[in-house]
Amino acid sequence: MIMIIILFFLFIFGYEWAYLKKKSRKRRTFWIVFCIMGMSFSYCIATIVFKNMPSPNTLIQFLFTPIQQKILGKVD
Amino acid sequence: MPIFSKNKHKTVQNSAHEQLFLGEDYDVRLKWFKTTFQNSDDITVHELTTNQTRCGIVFLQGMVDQQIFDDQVLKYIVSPGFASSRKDLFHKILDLQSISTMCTSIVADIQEAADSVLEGKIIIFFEGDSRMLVIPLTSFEKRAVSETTNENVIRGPREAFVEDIQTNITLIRRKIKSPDLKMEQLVVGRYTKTKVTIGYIQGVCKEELITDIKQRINQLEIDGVLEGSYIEECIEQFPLSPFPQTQKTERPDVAAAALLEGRAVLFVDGTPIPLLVPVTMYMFLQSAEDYYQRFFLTSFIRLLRYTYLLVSLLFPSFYIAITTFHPEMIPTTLLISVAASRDNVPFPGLVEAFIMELAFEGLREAGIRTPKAIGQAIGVLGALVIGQAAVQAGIVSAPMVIIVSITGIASFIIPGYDLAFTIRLLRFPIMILAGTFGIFGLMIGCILIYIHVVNLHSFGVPYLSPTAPLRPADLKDVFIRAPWWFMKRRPSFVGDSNSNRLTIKKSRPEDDED
Amino acid sequence: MRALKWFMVMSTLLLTGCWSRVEINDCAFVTAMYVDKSVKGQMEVTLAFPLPNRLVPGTVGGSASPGNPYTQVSRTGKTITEAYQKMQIDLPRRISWGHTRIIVVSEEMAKEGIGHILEFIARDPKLNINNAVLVAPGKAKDIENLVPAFERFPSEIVREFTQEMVTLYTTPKDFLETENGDMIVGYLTKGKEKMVSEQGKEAMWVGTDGMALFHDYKMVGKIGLKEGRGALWLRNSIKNASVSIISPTDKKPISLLILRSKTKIRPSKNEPFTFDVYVTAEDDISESYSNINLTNAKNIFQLEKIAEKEIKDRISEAFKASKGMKADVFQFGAYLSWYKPKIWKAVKEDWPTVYHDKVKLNIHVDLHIKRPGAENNPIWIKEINS
Amino acid sequence: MKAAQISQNQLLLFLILYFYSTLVGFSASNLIHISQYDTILVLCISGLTAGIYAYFTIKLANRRPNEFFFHYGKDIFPQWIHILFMGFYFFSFLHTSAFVLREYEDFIVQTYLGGTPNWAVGGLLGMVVAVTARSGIQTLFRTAQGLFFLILIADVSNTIFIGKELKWDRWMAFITNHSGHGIFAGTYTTIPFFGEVIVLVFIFPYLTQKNKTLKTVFWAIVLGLLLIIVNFVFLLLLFGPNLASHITYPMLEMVRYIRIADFIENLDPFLISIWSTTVYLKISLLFFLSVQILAQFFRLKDHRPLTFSLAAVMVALSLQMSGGSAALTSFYTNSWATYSYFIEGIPILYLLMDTLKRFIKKRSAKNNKGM
Repeated sequence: MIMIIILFFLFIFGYEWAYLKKKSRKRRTFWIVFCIMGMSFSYCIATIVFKNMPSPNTLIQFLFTPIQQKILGKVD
Repeated sequence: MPIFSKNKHKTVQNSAHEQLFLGEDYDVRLKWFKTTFQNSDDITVHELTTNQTRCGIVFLQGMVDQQIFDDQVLKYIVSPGFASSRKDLFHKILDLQSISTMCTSIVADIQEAADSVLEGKIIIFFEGDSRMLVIPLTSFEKRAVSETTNENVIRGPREAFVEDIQTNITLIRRKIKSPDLKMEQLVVGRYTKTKVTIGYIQGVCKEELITDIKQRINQLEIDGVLEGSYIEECIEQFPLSPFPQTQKTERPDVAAAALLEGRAVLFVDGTPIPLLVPVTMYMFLQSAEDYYQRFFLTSFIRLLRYTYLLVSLLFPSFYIAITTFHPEMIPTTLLISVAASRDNVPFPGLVEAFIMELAFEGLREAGIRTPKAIGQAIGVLGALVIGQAAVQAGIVSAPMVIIVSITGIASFIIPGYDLAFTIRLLRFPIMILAGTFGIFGLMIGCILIYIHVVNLHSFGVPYLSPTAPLRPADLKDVFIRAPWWFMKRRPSFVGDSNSNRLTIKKSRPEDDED
Repeated sequence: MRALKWFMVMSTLLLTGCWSRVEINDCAFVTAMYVDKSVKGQMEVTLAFPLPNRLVPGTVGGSASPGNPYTQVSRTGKTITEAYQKMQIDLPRRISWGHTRIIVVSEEMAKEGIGHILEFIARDPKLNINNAVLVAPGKAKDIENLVPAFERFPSEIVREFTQEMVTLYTTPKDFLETENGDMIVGYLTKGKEKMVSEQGKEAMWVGTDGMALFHDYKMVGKIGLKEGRGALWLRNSIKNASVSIISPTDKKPISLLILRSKTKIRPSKNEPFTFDVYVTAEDDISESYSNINLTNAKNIFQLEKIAEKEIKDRISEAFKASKGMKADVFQFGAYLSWYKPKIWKAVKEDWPTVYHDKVKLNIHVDLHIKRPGAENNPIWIKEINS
Repeated sequence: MKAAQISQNQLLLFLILYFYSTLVGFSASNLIHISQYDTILVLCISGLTAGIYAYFTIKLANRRPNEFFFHYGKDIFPQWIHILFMGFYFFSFLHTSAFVLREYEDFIVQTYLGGTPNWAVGGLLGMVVAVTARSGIQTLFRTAQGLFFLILIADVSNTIFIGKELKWDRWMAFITNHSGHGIFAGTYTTIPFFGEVIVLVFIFPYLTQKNKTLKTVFWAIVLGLLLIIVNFVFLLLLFGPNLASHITYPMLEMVRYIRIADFIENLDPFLISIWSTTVYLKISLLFFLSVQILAQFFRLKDHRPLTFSLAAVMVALSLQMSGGSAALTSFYTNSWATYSYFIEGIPILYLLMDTLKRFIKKRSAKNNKGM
C-alpha cells in the first residue's frame, strides 16, 4: 500500500515538474506546489501508519452534536 | 491554370531558400546549374544557339511534355524568322512573353529557377540577359479520377480524389463555381517541397481559422511530407489525443459540403485524401449519403450508428462486467446457457475476451495487408471460422465469439474510419477496467473518455459541439438529419453563423394532405 | 496528457487485481430457497441450483444428459447464514443469490415465524426483495423433487404459479412494509400422480391450494381454495380466473372468464371501521350449458348480477376467515392509517382485537359481461323466441 | 486566471444534477425515517429556503460580479478573519467531497464489489475527479450538460417501468399523515443540501449573462425538486415509510424492482452507474473549489499543479474519516446539518457586513458633505 502511494507521488512529482517547467513558472510556484505535495504525501502515509489518527469528523461531531440535539430534541 | 499564377510569388516567399542573383553571365549560370544538378542525370541541361545567342534549357526529364515544348516553343525560338536580333529576341520572349504556351513567367533568381525545374517546369536562360523564362509544361503520369474505394454510396457521385493536387482542386472547383472559393497554396517540406493548398470560401469560413491554419503550417520545418498525415499530426492542437482532430475524405462532394459549411479543406500534393478542419466528433458519424437519401431513413440510420458506436466501444466490456460481476442482470435461462457454454473454458472472461479481440484485430489487419490474390481467403469470415473452431476446441465460449463478431461489425458501421480506429483502441483499456471493477469501472472509463472529449478542441471548435457546449439550433444535423428545407442556417459552431444557407423564395407547395 | 492519464489508470489496475471477480462458471446460482424446521431450534436450509454443465448447448432438452440438470443441497444451522456457509464449504462453486426467485417455507417453520428469514432477505445486498414467498405443507424441500414436465427446473414451475397469479405473489417487500407482519401467502400442495411424461410412473406433483395467513410474521392459519380465490380478489391480483355461476332459467352452469379486474379498497366515510371494497371486472362467457338466451341484454344483466353475488361471497368468506384468525392480512389497518391517521393511532395498539370485533366490509362488485365469445347462443338452442 | 465561460444553461443543468445526486441516493432512508409522509412537504420547504439562500448569495456576488470571492472578501472583513473563513471553506469543501466520496465508496463496495477494498474504488474515482478538476470548471459544466440528458432518460425510464408496481392507494397518506416534529426535523436536515447553492459565490465570475443567474437558480431548484420529489413519492408509494427507512439505499431497491418483461432481470447496475455520474459531478465541483481556494491563497497562476496532491488528500481523508458506516451515519445524522448551517451562513455574514459598511460609508459621506 505504501508502495503504491510512493509510486503515485513519484509519478505526479515528475508530471507536475514537467508541467511547471514547460510553463516556465516562478521558483516560488515550484516551492509551493512541492511543499503541498509533500504535506499531502505525509498525510497519506500517516493515515496508513497511524490507524487511529483523529479524524475531522470527530471534531465536527464534538462541536455540533450538542447544538443539533438542543435544536431538534433528542433524535434517536 | 490562371488561378495559380496569381499565387505564384507566395511559393517563393514560402520556400526557405535565400535568393541568388548571378547576373547576365551565361557561363556562370550554366556552371551553377551543372554543379547544382550534378549526378542528377534525369535533369537535362540543353544548350543551343539562336540569333547568335547562346541559350540554355534546363528541365526534368519525364516531368515535362517534350512534344509540346518542341512544337510550340523550341521550333519558334530556333526558327530563323522568329527574331531579327538578340534584342528583338529578348523583347519577344522576355518582355512580351510571346511564346505560345500559357502561364510563362520570368524569374531572375536562379535558386527559384532551380526550384521550378524540380517542379517540372522548363527554364530557358539566355546569354546577355539575367532574366530567365519559366515555361510550365509540367506533365507526368498520374492516376485518372476513379471510383471511390472506401466511402461508397448507393446514391451520390462516384468520383474520388487522386494523388495529383491540381486534379483534386479542379474537382472542387467544378462543384463550387464561385470567386469566393479561395485556394491558398503553401509549400512544406525542406526536400519534398510539397504543395499544400488551403481551400475555403471567403465569407462563410471564419477568418481566424485560416490564419490559424496558416500559422500552424508555417511553423513547420519538416524534411518531407509524403502524406497528409504528416501535416495532420504536426498541426493538431492535442497531439497526444487518440481522437482524430481532422476529418479525411476521398470524396469531392464531402469536401465541397465541408467548404459550404464554412470549414477549410487542406489538400496535400500526393495525397488522395484531403483533410477537413475543424471537425466535431459527430461529423465522423455522418456519411455523404446521409444528405442524398430521404431524411427519415437517414435519421434512423444515424441513430443506428450511434448505437453501434457504443456497441463497438463497450460491448465486450459490458459482457465481461456482467458475467463476472453482475450475473443477476442476465435472465436466468440465458444465464444458464451462458454458464453452460463457458463451463469448459479455462480462461477468465477478461482473458478470453482479450484473446478473441486480439485475434480478430489481427485478422482484420492481415486482411488489409495480404496480397490481393490470397487476401480473399482471410477476412471477417476467416475470423468466424476460427472462432467456431476455437469454440469447439474449448478455448473460448460461443457467446464470446458472438460478442466479438458483433463488436467487429459494429466498428465497420462508423463512417469515419479514423474514429473507428480510435474506438477500437479505446476498447481495450475499458475492457480491463470492466474486468476489474465491473460496471463501475466501465463507467469510470466512459467518464474519462468523456472528459477528454469534452476538453478536446479541433482548431478552436469544441469536439463535442453542438452538444457540449449546447447549441440547440445546430442539433438538426447531429442525431437526426432534418430535411433540407428545415436546415436554413449554417451550423454556427464552425462557420459564419448569421447567414442563411437556404431560403425558399416561394412558400413550399402545400402538401395535398387531407 | 492523454497517454499519461491512461498510464495512471493502468498503473493502479496493474498494481491491484480483480477482487470481486467471480466467473460465471464459478458461480452456483440459487434459484430457490426452501426453509424447513430442524431439531433443536435449528433450521434446515435447502438451496436449489441449476447445473449448467449438464446443459451443454445443443443437447438442451435432449435425453442424452446423464442426469437432472438441477440439484439441491441442504444444511442445517441456527441462522440461514450459518447454514449456507456450511454449504459453501462443501460446494466447489460460489453461491450466488442474485437469481433467487422463490422462497418456500414449510408450514411448521412458518408457524414458528418467518421474521428472521425476511431479515436475511432484506439484509443481503444481492438478494432481491421482490421474489415470491410461499408456504408448503410437510417438508418444503420436497417441492424440489417434483418432476418438471413443462420447465427445465422444478423451481421454475413454482415460480410460474406466482407469475401466472394462480396463487398469490407475495413478496418479502409486502411483508416488510406492513407494521404488524400480517400477510397472506400462497399455499402449495404436494401429491403423487401417474404422469405420462414419465412413462406412466408415479411422480411428485405440486399444485396450489388455498392461502396461509400470517400474523406477526407467524402463520396462524390456512384458508381453502374457495376463500383463497376471494383473497386473490381482495389483493387485486386476479388474472386468468373464471367464475362459474348457475343459470337462473334452468339451474345449469355457465362459466365466465375474467379478462380484466380491479379492486379498490377505501375506508368508509362515515363509520370508522368499515371499508368499502370496489371490484370492477370484465368477462367473456367461456361456456354455457344453459338454455338462457345470451343475446338478450336483460338476461346478460341477470347473469352479471349472479356473478357479482358469487364474487361478493368469495370475498366476504376470505375476509371472514382472516377475521377469525385476528390476522389483518389484507392490511385494512394500513388503509385506515393512510386515510384516518387519528383513528388509527388510537386503535393501533390493539388492532387485532379491533379488527376481529369491529371491522366490516361493504363489497361493491361491478361486473360486465363484455362479449359472448365466438358463438352467440349454444348450438342446441334453436330459435328460442320463435 | 483566465475566466472560463459557463453559460446559464450549463449552470441550470449542473445545479439540477447537483441537488439530485446525493439527496436521492444516500439520504433518502434517513429523511424518510425522520419525516415519513411529510417528506414531500419537507423538500418543498427546503427548496424554498434554498431560494432565499440563493438570493442572498447572488446579491453578495453581484456587488463585484467579476471578482473572485477570495479576492474581494478582504475588503469586507479584516484580512485575517477573511483568511480564516477561507481556510474554513477550503477545509469544508475538501471534507464534504471526501465525505460524499466515502458514502459512494461504501455504497459501491456494499452492493456490487463485495471484495474490493474501499481505497481502490475511492482511488479510481478520486483520479477521475482530479483529472476533471485539472481540466477546469468549464469542462465540468460541459460534462454535466452532456450527462444531464443521459441521467434524465435513465430516471424517466426508471419511473415509467416502476409505475406499475406502485401502490397508488397510498397517495392519500401524503394529505392526511402529518407530524409537526417530523416536518421540522426533516426540514432542518434537508435545507443544508439545497443550501449548498452558496457555491455560486465562488463560481460567479465564470458565469455569462450574470443578471439571469437568480432566475436560473430558481428554475434549477424547481426542476431539481421536481426530479427529487418524483423519486421520493415513488419510493414512498412503493415501499411505504416503514420499509423505506429500514433499507440502507431505498433508491437502489426501487431500481431493483424493475423487471422489463424478463428481458433484463435487474437493470440496477446500469441505472446506478448512470446515476453515480451525478455523484462524481458533485465531488468534482466541491473538490475543484477547494483546490481553487488554495491556489488563490498562494496566488498561483493556475490551480492545476495542486490537483493531484489534493486529490490524494481527499481520498485519504475519505478513507480515514471514520471507521465504519455506523460512525459515518451518526456523524451525518447528528451533526452534519448544523455544521453545514455554519458553513452556508458565512456568505450571508459577508453580505450583512458589506451592507453595513456601505451604509456607514454613505452616512459618513453624507455627513462629510453636510459639514
